[in-house]
Amino acid sequence: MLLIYCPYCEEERSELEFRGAGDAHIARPENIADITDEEFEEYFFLRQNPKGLIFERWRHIHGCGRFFNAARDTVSDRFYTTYKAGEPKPDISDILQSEQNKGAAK
Amino acid sequence: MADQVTASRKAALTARGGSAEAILTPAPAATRISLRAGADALPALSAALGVTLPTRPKTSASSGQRHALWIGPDEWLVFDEGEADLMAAAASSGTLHSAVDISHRNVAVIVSGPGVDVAINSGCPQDLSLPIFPVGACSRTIFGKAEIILFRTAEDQFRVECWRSFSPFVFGLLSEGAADAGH
Amino acid sequence: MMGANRIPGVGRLTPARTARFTFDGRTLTALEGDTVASALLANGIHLVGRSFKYHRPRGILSAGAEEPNALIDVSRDAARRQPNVRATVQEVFDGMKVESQNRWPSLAFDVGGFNDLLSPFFAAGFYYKTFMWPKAAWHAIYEPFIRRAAGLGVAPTEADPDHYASRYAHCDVLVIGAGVAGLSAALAAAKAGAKVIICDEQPEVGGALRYESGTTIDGKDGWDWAQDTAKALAAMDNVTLLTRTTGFGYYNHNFVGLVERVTDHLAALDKSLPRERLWQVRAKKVILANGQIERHMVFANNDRPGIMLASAGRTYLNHFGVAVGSKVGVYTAHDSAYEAAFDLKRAGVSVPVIVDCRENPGEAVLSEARKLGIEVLTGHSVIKAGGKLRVNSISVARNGGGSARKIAVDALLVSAGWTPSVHLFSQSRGKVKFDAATQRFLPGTYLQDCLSIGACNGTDDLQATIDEALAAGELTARAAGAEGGAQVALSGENRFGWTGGMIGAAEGAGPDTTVKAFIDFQHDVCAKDIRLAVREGMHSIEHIKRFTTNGMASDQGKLSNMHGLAIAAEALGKDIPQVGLTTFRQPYTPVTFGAIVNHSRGPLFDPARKTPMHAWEEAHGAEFEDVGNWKRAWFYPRSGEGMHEAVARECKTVRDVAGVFDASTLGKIEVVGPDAAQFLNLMYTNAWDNLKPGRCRYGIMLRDDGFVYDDGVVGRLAEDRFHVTTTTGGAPRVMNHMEDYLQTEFPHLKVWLTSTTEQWAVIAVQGPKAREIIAPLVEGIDLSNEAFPHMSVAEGKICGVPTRLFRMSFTGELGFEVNVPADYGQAVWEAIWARAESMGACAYGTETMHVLRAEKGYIIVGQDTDGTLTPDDAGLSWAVSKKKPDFVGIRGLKRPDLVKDDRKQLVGLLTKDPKVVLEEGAQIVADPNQPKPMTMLGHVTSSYWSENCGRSIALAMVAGGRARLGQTLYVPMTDRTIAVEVSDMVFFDKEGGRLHG
Amino acid sequence: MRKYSVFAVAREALRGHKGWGPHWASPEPRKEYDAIIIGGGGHGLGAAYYLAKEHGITNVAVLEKGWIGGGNTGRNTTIIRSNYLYEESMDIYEHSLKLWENLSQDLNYNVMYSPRGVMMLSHNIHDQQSFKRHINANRLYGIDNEWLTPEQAKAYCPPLDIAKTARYPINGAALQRRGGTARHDAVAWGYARAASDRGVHIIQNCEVTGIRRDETGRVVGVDTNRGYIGAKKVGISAAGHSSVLMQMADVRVPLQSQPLQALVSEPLKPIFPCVVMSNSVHAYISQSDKGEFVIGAGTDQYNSYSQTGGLQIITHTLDAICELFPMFRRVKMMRQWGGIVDVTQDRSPIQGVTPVPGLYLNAGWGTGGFKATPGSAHLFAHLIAKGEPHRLAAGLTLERFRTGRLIDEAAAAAVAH
Ligand SMILES: Cc1cc2nc3c(=O)[nH]c(=O)nc-3n(C[C@H](O)[C@H](O)[C@H](O)COP(=O)(O)OP(=O)(O)OC[C@H]3O[C@@H](n4cnc5c(N)ncnc54)[C@H](O)[C@@H]3O)c2cc1C
Ligand SMILES: NC(=O)c1ccc[n+]([C@@H]2O[C@H](COP(=O)([O-])OP(=O)(O)OC[C@H]3O[C@@H](n4cnc5c(N)ncnc54)[C@H](O)[C@@H]3O)[C@@H](O)[C@H]2O)c1
Ligand SMILES: Cc1cc2nc3c(=O)[nH]c(=O)nc-3n(C[C@H](O)[C@H](O)[C@H](O)COP(=O)(O)O)c2cc1C
Ligand SMILES: [Zn+2]
Repeated sequence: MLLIYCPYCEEERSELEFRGAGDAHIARPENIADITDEEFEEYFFLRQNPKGLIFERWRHIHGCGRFFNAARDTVSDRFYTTYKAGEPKPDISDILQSEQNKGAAK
Repeated sequence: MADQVTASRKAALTARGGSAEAILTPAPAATRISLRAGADALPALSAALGVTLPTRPKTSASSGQRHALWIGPDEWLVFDEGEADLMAAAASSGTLHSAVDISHRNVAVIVSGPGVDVAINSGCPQDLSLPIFPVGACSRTIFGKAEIILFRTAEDQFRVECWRSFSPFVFGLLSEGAADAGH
Repeated sequence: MMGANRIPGVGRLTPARTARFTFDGRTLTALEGDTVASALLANGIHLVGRSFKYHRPRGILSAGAEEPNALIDVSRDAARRQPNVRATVQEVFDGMKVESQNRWPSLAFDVGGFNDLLSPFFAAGFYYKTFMWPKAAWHAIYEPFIRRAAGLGVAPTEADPDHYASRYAHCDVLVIGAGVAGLSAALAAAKAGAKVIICDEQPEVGGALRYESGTTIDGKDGWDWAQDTAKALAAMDNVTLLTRTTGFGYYNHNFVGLVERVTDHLAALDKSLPRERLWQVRAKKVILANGQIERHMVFANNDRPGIMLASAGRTYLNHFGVAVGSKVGVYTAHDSAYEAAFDLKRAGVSVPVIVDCRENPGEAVLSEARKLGIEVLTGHSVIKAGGKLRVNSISVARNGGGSARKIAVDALLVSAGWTPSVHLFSQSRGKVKFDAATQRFLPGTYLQDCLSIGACNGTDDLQATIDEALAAGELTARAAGAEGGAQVALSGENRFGWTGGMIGAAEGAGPDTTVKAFIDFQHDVCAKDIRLAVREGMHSIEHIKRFTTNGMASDQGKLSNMHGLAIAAEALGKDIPQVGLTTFRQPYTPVTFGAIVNHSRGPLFDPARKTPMHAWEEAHGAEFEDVGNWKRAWFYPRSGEGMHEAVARECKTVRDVAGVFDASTLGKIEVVGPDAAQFLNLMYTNAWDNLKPGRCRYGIMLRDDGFVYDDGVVGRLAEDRFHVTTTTGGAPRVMNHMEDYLQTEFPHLKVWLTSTTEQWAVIAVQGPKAREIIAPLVEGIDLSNEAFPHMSVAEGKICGVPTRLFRMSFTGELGFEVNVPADYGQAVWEAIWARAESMGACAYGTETMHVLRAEKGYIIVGQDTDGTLTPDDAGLSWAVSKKKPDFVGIRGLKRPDLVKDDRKQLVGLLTKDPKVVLEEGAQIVADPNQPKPMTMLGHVTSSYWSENCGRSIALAMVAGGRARLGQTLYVPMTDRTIAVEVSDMVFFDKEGGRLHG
Repeated sequence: MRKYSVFAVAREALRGHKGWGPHWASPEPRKEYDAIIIGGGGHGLGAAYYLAKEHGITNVAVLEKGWIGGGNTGRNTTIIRSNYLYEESMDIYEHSLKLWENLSQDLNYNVMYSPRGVMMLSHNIHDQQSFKRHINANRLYGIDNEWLTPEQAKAYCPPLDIAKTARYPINGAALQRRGGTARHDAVAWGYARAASDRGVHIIQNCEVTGIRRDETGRVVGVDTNRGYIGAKKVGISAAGHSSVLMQMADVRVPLQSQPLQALVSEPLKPIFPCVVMSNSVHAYISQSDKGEFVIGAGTDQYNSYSQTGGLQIITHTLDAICELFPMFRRVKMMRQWGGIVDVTQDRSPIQGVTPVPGLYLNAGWGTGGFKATPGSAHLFAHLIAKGEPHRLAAGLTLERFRTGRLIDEAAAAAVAH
């Protein structure tokens, strides 16, 4: 069971309070009514499904109720960071670096 | 208009329960609103409601019978243990907000005794130790298969709010937790 | 009395405290604190079970959780029966009933033992190669035969009367295992001020100290130090010490499952206690101190009862005061077994020989053996054990050949060395690395925030263990934020430092032999089976495991994995690390389902949601149906009525007079804010800006792919306030769907959503007399057609309490939906009911509601649609705005396949024979005489007897349905084919005049 | 290939089983193959077998990054049935079921297909409507599936609790008698043996790390941890890793990879005769020929390639098992594990050509593709051999996500396995 840091509650909480909500940073096209079938397929169906770093959405549904984003490794299930909805994709290389330093210190 | 009697309330929970370690008492009826607003509306709303809306996660503010619980960054549970009209109070603030009456949606159980945390931890994954969940702290969370709001009113007392139809479940699970808290 | 093999003055149990139990019907006496195993051994019983496949007689192999053999059936009473209990961990209680397993008619004479003779045929994987002819015989004969032979214990057949408890817990440091290492670490962490949980699966702390004689810690006897330390820890506020508690599963992010056995050792069952308690611990740091497990020697007939691990023999002696035999031989590859011989000898038991396959054991143990006068045969091996139901001799030969010497023994203690318990470390997804020098896998790379210490980390020296443990306790406590004072220092000393060990088959069980040298006792896997697997092309250790089932029994290979691996490596000509281990999985030892699910049962399995009027409905004889979590009144049979009659009456009454219906379960969402209408414009296909306050509208919600997701009536209470309703089952997901779009796609909109499903009790009053029924109760709302036409909403009072009153209808009749705050629901219902009843109206349930709405062609999302229908398919294109630039689903709707005209569309169906009611789910074809597979046009989604129409009616999804109006189609059933005519969807009051009555 | 039979076993028994050879050969990879199949699960191995057997294409390699059958083939709850709703599904699953019925004989390897019946419990009217829709559709399509009353269900599966007082009482069940289970590992081994016998190369510990194309965009081979291997055609059949491989050819596919968990109890004497599934309470269970209960749990809610999952998923399933079978509360869980399933949005598989010439995809079998193994493999072989889909798999193309012609079994019934 994951332990997830909610950027709004500013605390780590059990996965039981959260609901996963799929990939992050997939904006609904502004002109959605006018896009092509291919663009619609791209928006609605096609995903990266990465093995490794994923940017994904969570909702703290049984907590503050907010949707937020997370950067997580899909192999180790480790969270690198979580951040509020609407904030830009963080640069994970920094975090990776400091994670590594932490690991070394242990 | 025919003459008629006024309909009376029937509470979802009536019986007390629990154990010596964790006594369960259905809380008396209260008025409640789910309050939503942006930061700029807070001073006026606080003034109108007579209680300062907290802005830090997991905190609450109380003034007499009135309590405001931080639920989310723009969400509060405000309740009054009396019969005050919170909707009217919020409306009088004149600010942009959403207040929705949920007095009957929620039911509360008061859990008190030395084993409160153990009883609640029978189904709630949060850390309820005092440093992490001090008196006055509050949080929406999960309890078994029901969502609840926890509000610590004393070292050995919590108010547990849940939706009406979940209250028998919440009370039932709390009862088992309370029974186990004695051991 | 307390067992002939109990040695007075030895062991830690109190002779006066006895307990009686039965074993296969025979009454035996034990001492309090005995395990079933120690009690049986005290009574001279070694034979306790039969093996899985060959039904070989089996005894007690270990004194702990790793036991593969001694599995028994334990009961208190008929319902409290537990199969497959390890006799080595189950404590005896007075009155307990123990039965051996997997034997018939008796343990000593077991017909299944015949299998042992046939064993050459039952080689690993043999069943893949046979039982295929004749084909039908597999299912008819062979498989039932195989199945009957399967399994060990007998499953319980009565519902479990016990209950189980659960606790979530948090701590700074969780210590698993309370041997020297765990206790020391816990002490250091606790003294540093950390919040500590420490658990051990044994009833008492101490770990190896249970058998280790001659160990001193802090100047005390090791065992005494452990007990004192436990007392000290238990007395500290910041420590939770749990015995009889197994750390069974290490999950993501330092989430660890522990299971505490609370009552299974108690003679008097305290019903207020849970049988077991699940602890779900989230620890900042985890310290793994779960020790190591001794391995057996792999040689011919090494499974004979009386052959056991040396540490087990030592435990039975030093802790339980039981000699496992009177002539006890020792066969070892490791120094530790010598200590067993020494302890036995000192206790007066004859130890005829120590056979050591090594040429050069540790000098210290050799000289002690000499001192004690025990014969030691180094460079020798036991090539075979004699005896059947109990070992009676061993054949010993010099390594590399030579004649065998037969030595009489009645027990044999074996040790091939020790395997560090890396189970939990591996569960945490840490990677082990192989230490070639000591031939063992040790924790290598950590993935989670934990540390291994002591024996499970390969630390052998006692002082080193203590130092490592104290440092780990201190370090983790500090890292978790503890700021307390006292540092701890301890000293400890063992009598002997151990060396040695071997993995794989011993002399006489090598590749050229066909002897039965067992590695996995429970699954009857021998050394030769591993080699056969390799010969058959199973080159991966995972294949070998699955082909031979090595390590797949209830002990999960705690003894066998390393041996299997070494034998495989040899056969493959590879190094051990190249071959690798199989995956360690949760749980460490089997965990009762009851403990995992704990409180979940009956009403606590899943919340049964009931409306405020439920009690009234129950009292008035309603039958209920499950809709999601809700219990909804289904119909109200009167005496003598079945469902059909009740529904027919209710349907008729509603249309003739009126009916009262509990609609409280409908989802409700209050949408508030200046941009509320704009938000609804995006969420629903219809337009909302032009809806006036006080008016309502039916809305359809799509997903972005264009399929119908939900529907409901939305009322505008004020410019900036809407009351949205959803389907009963859809309420939570609709709320989530709306929040999702609001928070992440349209965050600029000033609008908020609040679920009010449970704020309001909803009483629908429908029928020609609806107005008359409620009017006298209502205050402040003019109910006339002019002031309050169909699809209106107003706030006022009813029975003196606030109401949101809707004029709307899901029946096609004049109708109202009275919303009152939930606690008033029953009283208002009763007031309405009093009037309704006096006027001849009825209460009706969901079934009647379904029929009435079907008569009007109103759809139910989820019944008439299934997530593959567009609004147009459902005949609802009128509700899709053509003008709005955007709404969720606008683009999905236009995809090529969603605009084809042969799509399935909702239509009405009328059976040619009006008396015939179609089956919901029945399939529709154009040509009933076509061969199978038939081309199906669609299916019946709703079908009822309509008392009001005097005939059956149905709704159906039919390909190109609307173009088929008037066509005859067919519904082929098993017993007949039903002809139907495609019709429109409205069967009653086609003009809709009644709505406005 | 040495033929397996009771006589062969008897002969070997007398000489210590020294005469058995390997199930399959372990050759070094060739420089180039006519076809490479990536993924040594049942689907990939089976496709290779049928390529050789039915299409005469034997210069074929199956590349497996670990050990064959070590993916979902080796970790599933082995439920086999064909009573799906839509024609596209019925076509392929029934095709598969027919192959299961003769698979042991065809492969000369006992895969222990056991048609003990798959029973799906109905708990409410919605379930009933949905099951009857399936039953009727199946019947008209020539597939067995029948409705049982609660009493009939109890007679078929005696441990079932049909008390009306249960939280979710049982109001009936759908039974497919030809449904059942098979021995999962044997399926991989049996196909591997039969394919190897026909000349197919089975190459384990060979991870594909890249897919190479020529300037026209056509596939020419794959990079692996054992070097480059040329191929005229490449078929991807890598379950949870299919999208990772497709990415190597720069194609994004509508797949999500999630851990799906299962568990077994300790072994018990036979008590549970059939397979029982309950969608409303989320549980499915059968008892293996070895005696352990095999219990399927759910997927975690996030993407992961870790083959592990949360305890709460297991708990949720055992909740339901104990509610349906209160007598099993004292039974113990012996082992739990997870597999990575590749899930499409409509819960139906993808089998078809890809935008890359010469590259074929068989994926998206998600939580329910074991039962499809022979059928899917058979049709995938056809696709690779002919370059176009077989009639029975024609609806499973990637294209449907663009056009909207989804095969939404989940929406129709929400039964996943
Ligand atoms: C817990 C669980 C329960 C299930 N229960 C059922 C059930 O009851 N009934 C049912 O019908 N289905 C069930 N399924 C689904 C079923 O297991 C799968 O759909 C099916 O086994 C898929 O087979 P496959 O051959 O396509 O994939 P797999 O057996 O997964 O084979 C794919 C192979 O590809 C290999 N691979 C991946 N990447 C590479 C690479 N880069 N290079 C080389 N090789 C690679 C993998 O190692 C793997 O061996 C279940 C699945 C799980 C996880
Ligand atoms: N004489 C020597 O040369 C020598 C060499 C090596 C070890 N030893 C002895 O071995 C001991 C090592 O100490 P240690 O503390 O590392 O190991 P230990 O074996 O003494 O303790 C491990 C404890 O963990 C418990 N345990 C195991 N798995 C568990 C689980 N999943 N859940 C809960 N509890 C679990 C066991 O019941 C046991 O009490 C010392 O007593 C040491 O003297 C001696
Ligand atoms: C149908 C089935 C039955 C199984 N039975 C057992 C069993 O009896 N004993 C066991 O230890 N594991 C059993 N397993 C689980 C495997 O040991 C293993 O966990 C699974 O194949 C996943 O592999 P992994 O754990 O090595 O990752 C079974 C698996 C399946 C699919
Ligand atoms: Zn939060």
